[in-house]
Amino acid sequence: MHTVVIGVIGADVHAVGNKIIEHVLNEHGFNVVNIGVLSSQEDFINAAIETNAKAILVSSLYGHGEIDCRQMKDNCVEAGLSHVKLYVGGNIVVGKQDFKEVEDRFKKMGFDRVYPPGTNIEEAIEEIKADLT
Amino acid sequence: MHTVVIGVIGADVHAVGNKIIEHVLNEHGFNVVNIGVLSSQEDFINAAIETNAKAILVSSLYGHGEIDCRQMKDNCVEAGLSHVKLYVGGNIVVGKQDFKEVEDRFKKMGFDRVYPPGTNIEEAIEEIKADLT
Amino acid sequence: MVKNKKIPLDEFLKKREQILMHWPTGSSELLDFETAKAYLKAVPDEKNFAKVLRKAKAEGKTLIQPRAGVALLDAHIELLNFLHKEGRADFLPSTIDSYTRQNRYANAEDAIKQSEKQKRSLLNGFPAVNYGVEGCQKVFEAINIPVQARHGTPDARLLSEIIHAAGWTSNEGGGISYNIPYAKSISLEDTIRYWQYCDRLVGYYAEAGIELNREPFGPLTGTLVPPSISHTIAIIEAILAAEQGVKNITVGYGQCGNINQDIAALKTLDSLTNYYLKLFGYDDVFVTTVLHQWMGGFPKDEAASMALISLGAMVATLGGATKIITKSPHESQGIPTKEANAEGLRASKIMTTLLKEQTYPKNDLLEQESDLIKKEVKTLLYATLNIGKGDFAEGVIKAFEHGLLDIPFAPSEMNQGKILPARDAEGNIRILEFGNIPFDDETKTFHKKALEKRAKLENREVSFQMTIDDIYAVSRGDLVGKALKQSKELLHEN
Amino acid sequence: MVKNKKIPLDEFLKKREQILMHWPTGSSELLDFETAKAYLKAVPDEKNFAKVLRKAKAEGKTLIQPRAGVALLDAHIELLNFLHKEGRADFLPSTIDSYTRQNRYANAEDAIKQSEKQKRSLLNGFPAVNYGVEGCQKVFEAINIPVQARHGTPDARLLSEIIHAAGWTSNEGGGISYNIPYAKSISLEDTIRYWQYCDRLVGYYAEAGIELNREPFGPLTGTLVPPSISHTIAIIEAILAAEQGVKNITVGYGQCGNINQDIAALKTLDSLTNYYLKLFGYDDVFVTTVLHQWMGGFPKDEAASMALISLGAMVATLGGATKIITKSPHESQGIPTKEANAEGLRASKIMTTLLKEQTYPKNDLLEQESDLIKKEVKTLLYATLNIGKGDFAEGVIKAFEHGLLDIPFAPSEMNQGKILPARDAEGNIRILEFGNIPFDDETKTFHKKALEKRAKLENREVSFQMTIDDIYAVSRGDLVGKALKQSKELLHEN
Ligand code: B12
Ligand code: B12
Repeated sequence: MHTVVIGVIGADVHAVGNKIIEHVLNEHGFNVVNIGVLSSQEDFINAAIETNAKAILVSSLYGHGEIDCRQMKDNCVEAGLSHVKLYVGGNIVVGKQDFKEVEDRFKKMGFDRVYPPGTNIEEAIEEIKADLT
Repeated sequence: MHTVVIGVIGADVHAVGNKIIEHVLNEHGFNVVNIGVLSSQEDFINAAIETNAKAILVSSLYGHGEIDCRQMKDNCVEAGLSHVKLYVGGNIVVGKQDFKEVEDRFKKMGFDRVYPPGTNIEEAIEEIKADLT
Repeated sequence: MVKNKKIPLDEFLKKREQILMHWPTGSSELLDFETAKAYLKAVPDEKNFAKVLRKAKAEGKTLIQPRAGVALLDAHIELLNFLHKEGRADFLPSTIDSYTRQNRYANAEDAIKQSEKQKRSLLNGFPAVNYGVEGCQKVFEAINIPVQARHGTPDARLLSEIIHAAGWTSNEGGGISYNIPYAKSISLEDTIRYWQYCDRLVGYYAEAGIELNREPFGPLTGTLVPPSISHTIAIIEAILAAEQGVKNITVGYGQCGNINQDIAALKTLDSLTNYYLKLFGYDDVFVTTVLHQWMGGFPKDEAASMALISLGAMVATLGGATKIITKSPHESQGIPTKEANAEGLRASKIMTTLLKEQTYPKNDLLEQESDLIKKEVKTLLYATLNIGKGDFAEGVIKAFEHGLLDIPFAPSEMNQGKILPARDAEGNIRILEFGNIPFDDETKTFHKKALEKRAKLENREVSFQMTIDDIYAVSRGDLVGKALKQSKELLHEN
Repeated sequence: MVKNKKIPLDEFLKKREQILMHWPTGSSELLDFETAKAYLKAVPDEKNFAKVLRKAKAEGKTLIQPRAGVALLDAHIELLNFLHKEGRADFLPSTIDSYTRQNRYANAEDAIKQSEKQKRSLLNGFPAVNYGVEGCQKVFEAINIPVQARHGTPDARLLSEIIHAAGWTSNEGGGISYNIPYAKSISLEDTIRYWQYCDRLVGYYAEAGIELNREPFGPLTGTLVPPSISHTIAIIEAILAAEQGVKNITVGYGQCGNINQDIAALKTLDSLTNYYLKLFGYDDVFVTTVLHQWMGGFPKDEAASMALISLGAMVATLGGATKIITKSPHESQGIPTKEANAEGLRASKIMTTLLKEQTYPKNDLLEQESDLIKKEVKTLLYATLNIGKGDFAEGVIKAFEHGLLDIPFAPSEMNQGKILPARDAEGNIRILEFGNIPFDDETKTFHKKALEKRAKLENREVSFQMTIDDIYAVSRGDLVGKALKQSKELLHEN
């Protein structure tokens, strides 16, 4: 049973997707640590350390994702979490942008996978499962 | 009182605009000769000769206007109507095209004024009145 | 004079020989009836218009179909597939060009050549007769859903022969609806005969166990046509078709804009067509309805057009139509690009799926409007039957002659054109001038009062100017036309 | 504990001094009350939100307003003018960015700088506090119609001071509606106090003869919120505002998708708010309603989004809303471009003008739904009042604590989150799990039966999976969520 940390980063309060992700991950047999909305990078990192998580799933819906996620990979590495997979999804930038470019930007920032708006969480879970085993 | 010939050219049966143009031109004191829908270039020219008209207002709605209006100016000149003003309006080409280009094409074909889709006939009449006096 | 009587087989077959000689493509071997029947029998259910309609009606679904057609075969196929895949169309059309509609096949040939040269369509539709059965079969085989010919052809006999033999399982049109709005000086006697032939052809295939769909053109001139008028024409055309052996008929109606009137119209169109078909002895005809999204002048603005399209899809779904003929955001400008066409389709599609569980609630206004339509249709049908001495074919011709039937703004000289419609205060289409429409005094008073109420509200007279304002209204964003002065202000405001 | 009692003037003024010190822009001379009052008194009627609303309601009009806000001042002004001119907006917003909403003005400052450097907005809204009264007055002076602050700020005291002094004549929010959906761990006691302050500020201006509009945020989480729940919150916030002296209130509601339920909701929202305001002694409050177009997840497809937007505008108009908050075809993707935003506006505008003469007819279904809403609201209001021992402020806090009030899918820890909504067979929002919502047995049975009817139709159990399917449904083109397996098929089909 994989432990994963989920939450919504920054000043973001979009709670619906987060609650559904928790539910669906549970159904798929994950051990889900949900730190909820309005979570800082620190909150994610601390939770991952405490629970010995294999992956962090960052949600960002409100458009400030690009700012809120700056340095996150570095901070993870610094905290000894270089082995922890880092995912991000939601509406992670401001406005409708070409997703290929957005993906590139976030991959350069160190995210392992980047999910576009309206991602079907069931499909993402298949990829995440594959990554973790 | 100016006499003008109006009608809808080619295999075109759009009758509504034609009826309204007739009504509004009448209200503005024109002597209107309406040859109706499904009219050939010949029909227009004959009507203009017979009634000694000052202008011909060609409507084309259905998209074949470009084909139907070929040589119309030449045919007018040949029939001794070089002094008669030639107007065209409606949806005169197939599809949504840049109107500037369409206007150019029809002006090159010898039309004095070219009107875009949905022209307010009241406004056009002001211009036509000015042309004729 | 033409009668509403099934054409005897031998007469039909004799006529057929002549028809097929109208243009060289008529001599194709694929038009041999045995070959054609074999081809049609092999059409799978999901590509048979009649069968897909039956299934949809049983499931209570509202399906969508665009208008589309271009001059060149490959481009036409590409267009249709695009509308299926990117537009989520359930049915495909092949809209026929205006030369073919006037049987000017030589003009069409010329335009095909020109289009090939210029690599763009100079025709406003697909010239099916020129491409013949071979070309039309290519279209049929290249797509995966049913295809229908949509046109406006007074004499569509050769066209109908060609498209059916090519596996196109539906044909739009009728002796009245493809004459009065689409022609100037062709007699109704002629066009009724022509369309009896087209229907007989479908009846012929029906006898061979092949079910094809026929669709009278409901919206007529698309310009403020009162529902009872278009319903009456639709019902008469359904009866004429049924007499020739047609078993699967889709009657149509053009969105008027008042939600209540539109829903009343769609529901009564279904019930009345079924009722009168049975009443006049046609027991085994399967009836569906189609809503045409707003058929009058569209707003120039594409976003506004999308809203109008959505409103049409809404009333279609709530009114229980089995099919919608969609418009595109390019409507006011010209034949749409395939992308714009697909936008209209997708907006319509989601409206039908979002609302599929909902119904328009029973209420007094709906009942009142339905009763009015029923009463008016009855009056018009019986007036037609009476003047035809019991025969609908003869009746229609005389009824138009005497103005008992009269369609607003039609180009045809067979039509008196004395009727003038206008909207009432709520936007329902009412009648301002009746001409010789034989409504009783009570009905006329109802229309009159409704228009007077509006006039009073707007502080003006009931007059033709109201009709003109109403014709322009939707393209300016209103349903009930504002008096010209006001609209001018409005135009500047925008 | 906080009470629903008007803040005494001296207390308010003392508090004010502290508030203005929260950020340097609070010390602007323009925040001097005499200066601000003079500025507000000079606002012409057509730029005063409260007055334009009064006029629209009197004329039975439905007006439109977008969401919009960017980081940089000039770009923000350009955006607003574009939406007025190209979108035909009747009201303009300034949507505030999420840092400002959390009072993180330093973060906002940082993001403004970054945005200036990168020449694009890195903020999801306009950071009004950072720009101060001076900047906000520039916005006000550059546009010709009323402007409102729209946000989601639990503590909007400084923001409210700044925007009103700048001539912005309306402010969205409330102690409940800007807490439960927008915060995690701020107490209701705090936010109610904060918003009493904001309302008191409006009351203060009212005493000086300046009418400002206040708008509780109706849709809450925007996710399957049953109308009676959002109505109750709206009415309580209206009462709390009225107590502080607010005289012009717009209560809101988020489109649910079932036309009948939406119209019942809009009509009862108006009647109930008026009724309870008067009942509790607030006699001279002018009430209008606002419909928020679909607040849940949007379809990815822009054409489909336009249809959904149009449907929202339709129910708003038929439901008699005075205002619509519009969405754009980019909704599912991100903050819209100004062009996309204007498209949503123009589609909405034409729907309001096309339908302005029409009414949704009286009928049994509408009455049934209205009665249900009225009964439920009454239950919730009195439960709140009872547990608050006659005081709504205290009552709300305790009601949330005990789950008598409960909002689905809210992030706040003050909310029990035990309630679970789901749609019935016709797409009405019903309740699957009541938590501690104090409905009587009859009401609970009604909800239960409605959901069981759906479950039976779909051949499955009533369960949380239904709720999940319903949350996804609209973005997939349905209103009533299909069981996951089926939806997957659907997805592939597209
Ligand atoms: C109603 C209508 C019909 C009705 C017509 C009924 C009738 N017999 O009159 C029906 C349903 C029968 C019909 C049929 C067809 N139609 Co039609 N129709 C329309 C529609 C929706 C409105 C036209 C209308 O009546 N407008 C109201 C009147 C008052 O405005 P108007 O005609 O534009 O005229 C005004 C101005 O343009 C101007 N004006 C016009 N002419 C002139 C000339 C001068 C000199 C001046 C100054 C001004 C001027 O003044 C007029 C009065 O204000 C338009 C699209 C639209 N505009 O929204 C399509 C449209 C014209 N139709 C079109 C087509 C293609 C057809 C068909 C081929 C069918 C099809 N594709 O299915 C057939 C053609 C049949 C034929 N042989 O002609 C296309 C033309 C495409 C193009 N040009 O690229 C259009 C643009 C729709 C589209 N986007 O595809 N149609
Ligand atoms: C509902 C909603 C709200 C509600 C939220 C209620 C709540 N507390 O939860 C309310 C009304 C309060 C709200 C507020 C705001 N919102 Co909002 N909101 C939405 C909306 C309409 C739906 C979101 C939703 O619930 N979807 C349903 C859930 C199930 O889907 P989801 O959230 O997308 O999550 C799924 C997937 O994305 C994926 N996923 C998500 N994260 C991750 C992570 C990983 C690793 C993976 C694999 C998958 C994954 O799985 C999830 C489950 O299926 C969206 C637009 C849309 N999508 O249509 C805008 C939207 C997200 N909001 C937006 C904005 C800007 C705001 C506001 C700033 C307000 C404003 N402009 O007026 C505030 C922000 C407040 C704050 N501080 O956060 C923008 C963001 C813009 C951008 N990124 O460019 C959006 C996109 C709307 C828009 N186009 O402008 N909002």
